[in-house]
Amino acid sequence: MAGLQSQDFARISATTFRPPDVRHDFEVAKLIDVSKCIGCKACQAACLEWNNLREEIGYNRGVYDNPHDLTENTWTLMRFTEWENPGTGNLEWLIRKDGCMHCADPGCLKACPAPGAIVQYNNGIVDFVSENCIGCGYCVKGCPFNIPRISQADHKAYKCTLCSDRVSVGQAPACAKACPTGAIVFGTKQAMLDHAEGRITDLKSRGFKNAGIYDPPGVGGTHVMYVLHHADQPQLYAGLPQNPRISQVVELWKGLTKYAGMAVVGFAAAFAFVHATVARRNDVSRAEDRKAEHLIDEEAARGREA
Amino acid sequence: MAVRREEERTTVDRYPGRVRVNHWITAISLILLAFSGAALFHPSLFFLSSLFGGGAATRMLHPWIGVVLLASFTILFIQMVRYNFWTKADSHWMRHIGEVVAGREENLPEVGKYNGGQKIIFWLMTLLILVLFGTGIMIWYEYFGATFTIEQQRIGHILHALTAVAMLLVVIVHIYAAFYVRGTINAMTEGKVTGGWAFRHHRLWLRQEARKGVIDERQTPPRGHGVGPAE
Amino acid sequence: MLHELSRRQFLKAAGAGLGGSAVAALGFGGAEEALAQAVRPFKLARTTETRNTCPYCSVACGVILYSLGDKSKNAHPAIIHIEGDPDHPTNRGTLCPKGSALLDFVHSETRTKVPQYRGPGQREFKQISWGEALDRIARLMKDDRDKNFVATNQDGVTVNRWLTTGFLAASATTNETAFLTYKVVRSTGILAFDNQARV
Amino acid sequence: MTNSWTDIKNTDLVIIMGGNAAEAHPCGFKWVTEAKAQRGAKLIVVDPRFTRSASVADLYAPIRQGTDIAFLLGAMKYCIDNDKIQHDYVRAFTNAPYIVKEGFGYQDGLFTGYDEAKRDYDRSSWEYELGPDGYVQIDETLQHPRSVYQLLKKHIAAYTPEMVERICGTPKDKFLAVCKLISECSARDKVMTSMYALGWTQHSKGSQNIRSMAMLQLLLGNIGVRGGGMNALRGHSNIQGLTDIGLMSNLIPGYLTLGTDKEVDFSTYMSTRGFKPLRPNQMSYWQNYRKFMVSFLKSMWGKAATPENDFAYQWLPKLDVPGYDMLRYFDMMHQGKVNGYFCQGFNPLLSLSNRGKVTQALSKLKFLVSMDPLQTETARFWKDEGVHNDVKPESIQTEVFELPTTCFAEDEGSLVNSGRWLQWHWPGAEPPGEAKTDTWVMAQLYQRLRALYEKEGGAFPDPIVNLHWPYRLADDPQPDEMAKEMNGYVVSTVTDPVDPTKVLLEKGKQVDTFGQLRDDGSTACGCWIYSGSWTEKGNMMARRDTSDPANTGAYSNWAFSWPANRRILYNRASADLDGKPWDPKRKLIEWNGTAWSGYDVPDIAPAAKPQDVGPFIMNPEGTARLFSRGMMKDGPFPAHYEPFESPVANVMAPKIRGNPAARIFKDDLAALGTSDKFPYAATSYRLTEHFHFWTKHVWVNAVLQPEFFVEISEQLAAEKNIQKGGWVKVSSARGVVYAKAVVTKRIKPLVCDGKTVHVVGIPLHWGFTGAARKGFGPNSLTPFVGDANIETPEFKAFLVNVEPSNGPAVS
Repeated sequence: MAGLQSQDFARISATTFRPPDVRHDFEVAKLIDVSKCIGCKACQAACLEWNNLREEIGYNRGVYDNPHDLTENTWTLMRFTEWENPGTGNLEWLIRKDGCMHCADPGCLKACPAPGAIVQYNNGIVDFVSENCIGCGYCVKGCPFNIPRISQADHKAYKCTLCSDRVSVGQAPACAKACPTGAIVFGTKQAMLDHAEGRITDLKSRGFKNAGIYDPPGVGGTHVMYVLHHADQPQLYAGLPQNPRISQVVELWKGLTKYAGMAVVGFAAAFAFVHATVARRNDVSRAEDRKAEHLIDEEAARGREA
Repeated sequence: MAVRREEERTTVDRYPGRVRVNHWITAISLILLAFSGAALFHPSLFFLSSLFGGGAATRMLHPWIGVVLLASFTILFIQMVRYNFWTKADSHWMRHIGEVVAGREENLPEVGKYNGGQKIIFWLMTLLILVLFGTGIMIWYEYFGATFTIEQQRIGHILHALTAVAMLLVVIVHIYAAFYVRGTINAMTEGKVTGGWAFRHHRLWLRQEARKGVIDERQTPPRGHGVGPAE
Repeated sequence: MLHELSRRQFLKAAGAGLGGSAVAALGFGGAEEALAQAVRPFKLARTTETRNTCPYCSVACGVILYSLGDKSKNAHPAIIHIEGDPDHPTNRGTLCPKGSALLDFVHSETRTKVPQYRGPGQREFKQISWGEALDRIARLMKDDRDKNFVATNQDGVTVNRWLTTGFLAASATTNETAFLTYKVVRSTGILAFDNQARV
Repeated sequence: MTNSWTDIKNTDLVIIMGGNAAEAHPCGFKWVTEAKAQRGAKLIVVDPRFTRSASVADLYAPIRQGTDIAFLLGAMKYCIDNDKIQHDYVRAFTNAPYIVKEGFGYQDGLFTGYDEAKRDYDRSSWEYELGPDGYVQIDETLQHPRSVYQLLKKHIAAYTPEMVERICGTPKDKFLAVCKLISECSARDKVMTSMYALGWTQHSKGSQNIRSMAMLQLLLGNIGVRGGGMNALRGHSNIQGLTDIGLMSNLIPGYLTLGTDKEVDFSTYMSTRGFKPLRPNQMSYWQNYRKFMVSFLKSMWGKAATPENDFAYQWLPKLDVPGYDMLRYFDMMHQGKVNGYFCQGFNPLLSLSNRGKVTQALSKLKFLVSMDPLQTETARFWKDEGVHNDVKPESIQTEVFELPTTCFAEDEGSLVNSGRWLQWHWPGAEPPGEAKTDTWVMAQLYQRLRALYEKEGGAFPDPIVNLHWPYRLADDPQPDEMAKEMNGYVVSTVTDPVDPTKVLLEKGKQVDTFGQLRDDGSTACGCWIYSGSWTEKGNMMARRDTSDPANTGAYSNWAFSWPANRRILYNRASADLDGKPWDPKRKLIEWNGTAWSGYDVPDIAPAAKPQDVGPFIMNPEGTARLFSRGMMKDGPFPAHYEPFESPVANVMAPKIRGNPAARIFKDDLAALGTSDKFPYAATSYRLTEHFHFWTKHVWVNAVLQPEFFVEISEQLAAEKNIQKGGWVKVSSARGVVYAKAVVTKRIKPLVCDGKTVHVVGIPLHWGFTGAARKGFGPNSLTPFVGDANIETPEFKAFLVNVEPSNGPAVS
């Protein structure tokens, strides 16, 4: 059982090379079947307990969502939406477990300026390495799902690790293990896709014509996927993006700008240096010194007359 | 401000101490910003963060240095702005910039304290520093992470990066000029330039200074006109 | 199947790994240790496991208590984690939000830890010893029983009941506790005996 | 539960009514999602609120709280009218063919024999017609006008879909959709399971709510089969066990009952209990009553229980009233008739109705003892907590003891789950501080009491000083000792009467089953239904074999299930009169011509012929009762009665308020509110994030649901100008609470009898101790009314008013 080597990474933030994609691991994934979810928040509790995190005790704001948003301690959160289906006239209580999607093409990792602060293992898990994190918050801007949070305590970024510590010893993530109704399942990405197929067939048989899987191609697919009864309208589920992708601005900033900027500045500096050395020196001649003397005398004299 | 006759040479005061100190604070801040910024800008330059005590420290210091820069530059601005208003002569000078670079300034009209190029640098720096500071605030996550939307911050980031590149170019031109035009550095080190330098590059300014009078700092009284002993 | 990434292995591999070569080549040191911590060490590696049952609802999910130490003489056990028992037919390792947070129940700040007594008209509890408490309670019980015990009703029928003291039994104690409680309470003739089945 | 959690995966239709399994029992609810995912089962939820269960249901029907009986009688009518009942099952396994005596009747909401002054019935007319042979008369054709079947049809005739809509506020189309799905389960190969809990029990007619569904299930032939049954989800982890062991006013372990003043001696006591069969060849299990009773008395008083003293029958207290349940006792306490009270892991201040009355009652005690692992409000009822507990400590003379006890993680023993599984658990740590196990506390108290009586004498010391106390450590008995006691053991060797050399039972050995218990004092058994849980083979409750042949979900070798490790009660009913399974795919047990065999322990003798012995052996009829004779205090058939506090009058019998036979005390009757002052129909319930008043002490759960709130519809919020997340003041005739408002689409106004009814949902869980924000509970508002049969308070249906507010004026 080899230790962790460059070959065990699919991506490493802020490095000038891409790890050799030679060692093939099983891609893992978590599948969240929204149609089975009862919003019990066991996943939230299990997450806090497993990761030894505690959240501050908040207030009721007229909704079931507690806490009210993800925080550096709350890595996963149930978001509740009451939706009256115009098609059937039925009320539907859409409950989505929010958290890191572990994108195949992670925007956080792309945006991160700190080498090795964000890594993606070959099994697909996108992990934050606090040791290397510098707390700049670039990952927040890189993420298409608004997931990472920066702790005010240690100024480091935090989010769901997909329980990389559990997965690394062959265990399922804490939330997936806890889920009472089996709405959260965990396994190889292929197994999860197959499982989703079965669920979608069942949902269609119960009248959800647009049931489907949420594995957005815009970010190269994710390692946390949803089964939705209304896959055609993901935004119904507390604003799950229709077609998430890394922001164009971020792409431009971390792409062209980065390289062009380097090139331009580098070239300019080089040119200036070379020119300054090889070009004829722009120096003051003895003649000019003398002319200066005369000019000074004249002007000084004028000055005195005035 | 004065023209001084010294033993071996004649000099003209260009910058008093307070301006020089201020200039160098600004200059150093700029360089530190360039280095710390570069560390976060491109992975292959991340090693520069070790100069600041690691990545986290770099992230923490960079904006504060920016604040220092803004402060010192603001003073610099107040000290220099009055010499930097644009004139016809500057436009003419700019049109013949090629000859300047070629080192043939003789054929150009006499230049005052600053030539067009210097003025442009001055105004460019003013503008860029303002933009850098503004966008810098937008992306200063520790204090303003909640003030701006994520989309605004994204824009802030790219603007900051582009402006920084522009700023670096300006700085390079500035430094290049300072080195290329021999005798210029003294202005910011000793605070004075040689008469010849003034005659060659800022003749008009030299006239103005000379008219104010000449201070003779030589021990031995002069034998008639002329420079030093005849050979 | 899935790669096992443990801290020790990171450190072993650090030299050969990305940390060692590539990163160092780029001129920033220290990253290899960092990568060694990329994955948090699995915290249950050598804890002691105890089978238990969730005390909340009557689904009675199986839970596993993970406690410090290996039961050696000097290792004082303390529960550091609680998780579902995957073998249990009913919950198969799953737990609800209460079960998942059982650890905080065990370590709740508002658990009772010492006997306390509040005298008539007093505003606060004060701590007392078990001995004092039990002696006092036994005395109060006996005095009340002796005073109010009904041996026979007005028709002279033996009824042997004690109505002036009542006992409300728990809802989560074990059957064994319940039976002992039953024996003690009934032997005194208490009829006001109830449990939480109704409420 | 007649079945078990894991059995639910075998069902075709789940109906959740009078409960909210997803919310209150998420891990058990898993087997519903399994049934849905694996076999395409459907889920129906009928509830006043669109609950978490409803969020994954195929069909949700709203209903006004407290009208379930009308709904269910309506469903029965639908099934009978549309010939959707399982005839063979009904004829063979229920008392449908039985003839009822002349003189039984029902009119204007009352059955024959009502005495308004006593609020009680003379139930003598609610009886079968017995033949000269002492057996009940029957009519296999079900046509006899006084047959139970015909009486039932007559009784439910009024519950048309229109009437159901009028009473329950359930739209007719929704009601019919529910009925259609239900009625399909009358087919032999389709089964429905009923999951219910306190949503049915906590009404003034709770028992009848449950009976109604049981009757419907019998008509469909769904009792005793895999995936069917009546499944009470139950509340606390061992509430089943504490009830089994009889920790109730009138009970003796194993559902035996205490004697009453009328039962002057053991023989009179026995005469009313050993029911003789009402049908030829039928076995009536209670004929073994005496064996269980004598064995129990032996376990109580050992050597002191002798044939001469009727095994100390007289040492047990006798009841002069049906029972001293909580409501009655707190009423007595309120009248100053009580001096001492013990709360062992119980928090009545928050969990009993009408908190104001409870506070006054506790204040009249001389002493209160609380044994609890957590700091309860009850132990602090005297503490001035401002608006959250507004009392004057100076004026409260009660002495209060708070004794720290262990929690699950620190003690050992068995708990009984809703599926009747006795599961053993082990401690994982030592108790915090000076906390002790409850057993230690009880033993210590007993030792002191006994010493006092031995020293000083006093009122009738015999039962105390003679209590059988065979424990290794007299002041710290260990779980295994009590477990063995409950299982039962042989006191003196029993030999075969025919051949005395043949030893049947050897002295000191554990019995294998209650079948071995004797009524001559040669066996002792603490709780006969637990026999077999700790035999000579060891601790059966600690078994952890996960094998499950044929995937029935029985897990027969996991732990121990009472009685006799039977996993599905009445499993005989899973097979037809010839002993063949109604549905071969659902085989549970089968008659092979000479004996019963299969996946479960048959509930009748292995060799009992299928045609002879009925499945319901705890009834002397051997059949299940659609007509309950005199067993229910409020009627042999369920009938619709409004809650005592209802926004509308009883449309069936306008003169009747509440359940005419329900238990209510005079001043509590006076404290009832009316819909003019309190217009909204409130109901109380629990949330999935919390467990009663325990998890408010748990940090993580306090995070997940931090603050007390009430739920109201958008319509009511608009009407009263209440903001989402704003403060509201909720008041009833008994009290006032302040809460945050959760304004939701999940509660909709209902139209009942032409009147708009707004439902107000009030969760419990908050108090003034623990980690969560201080709050109130519904019980400052709930009425002090008890169910007619088991005195469960009416927590689920009462009247309140709701107004916007600035929140509690916290000083």
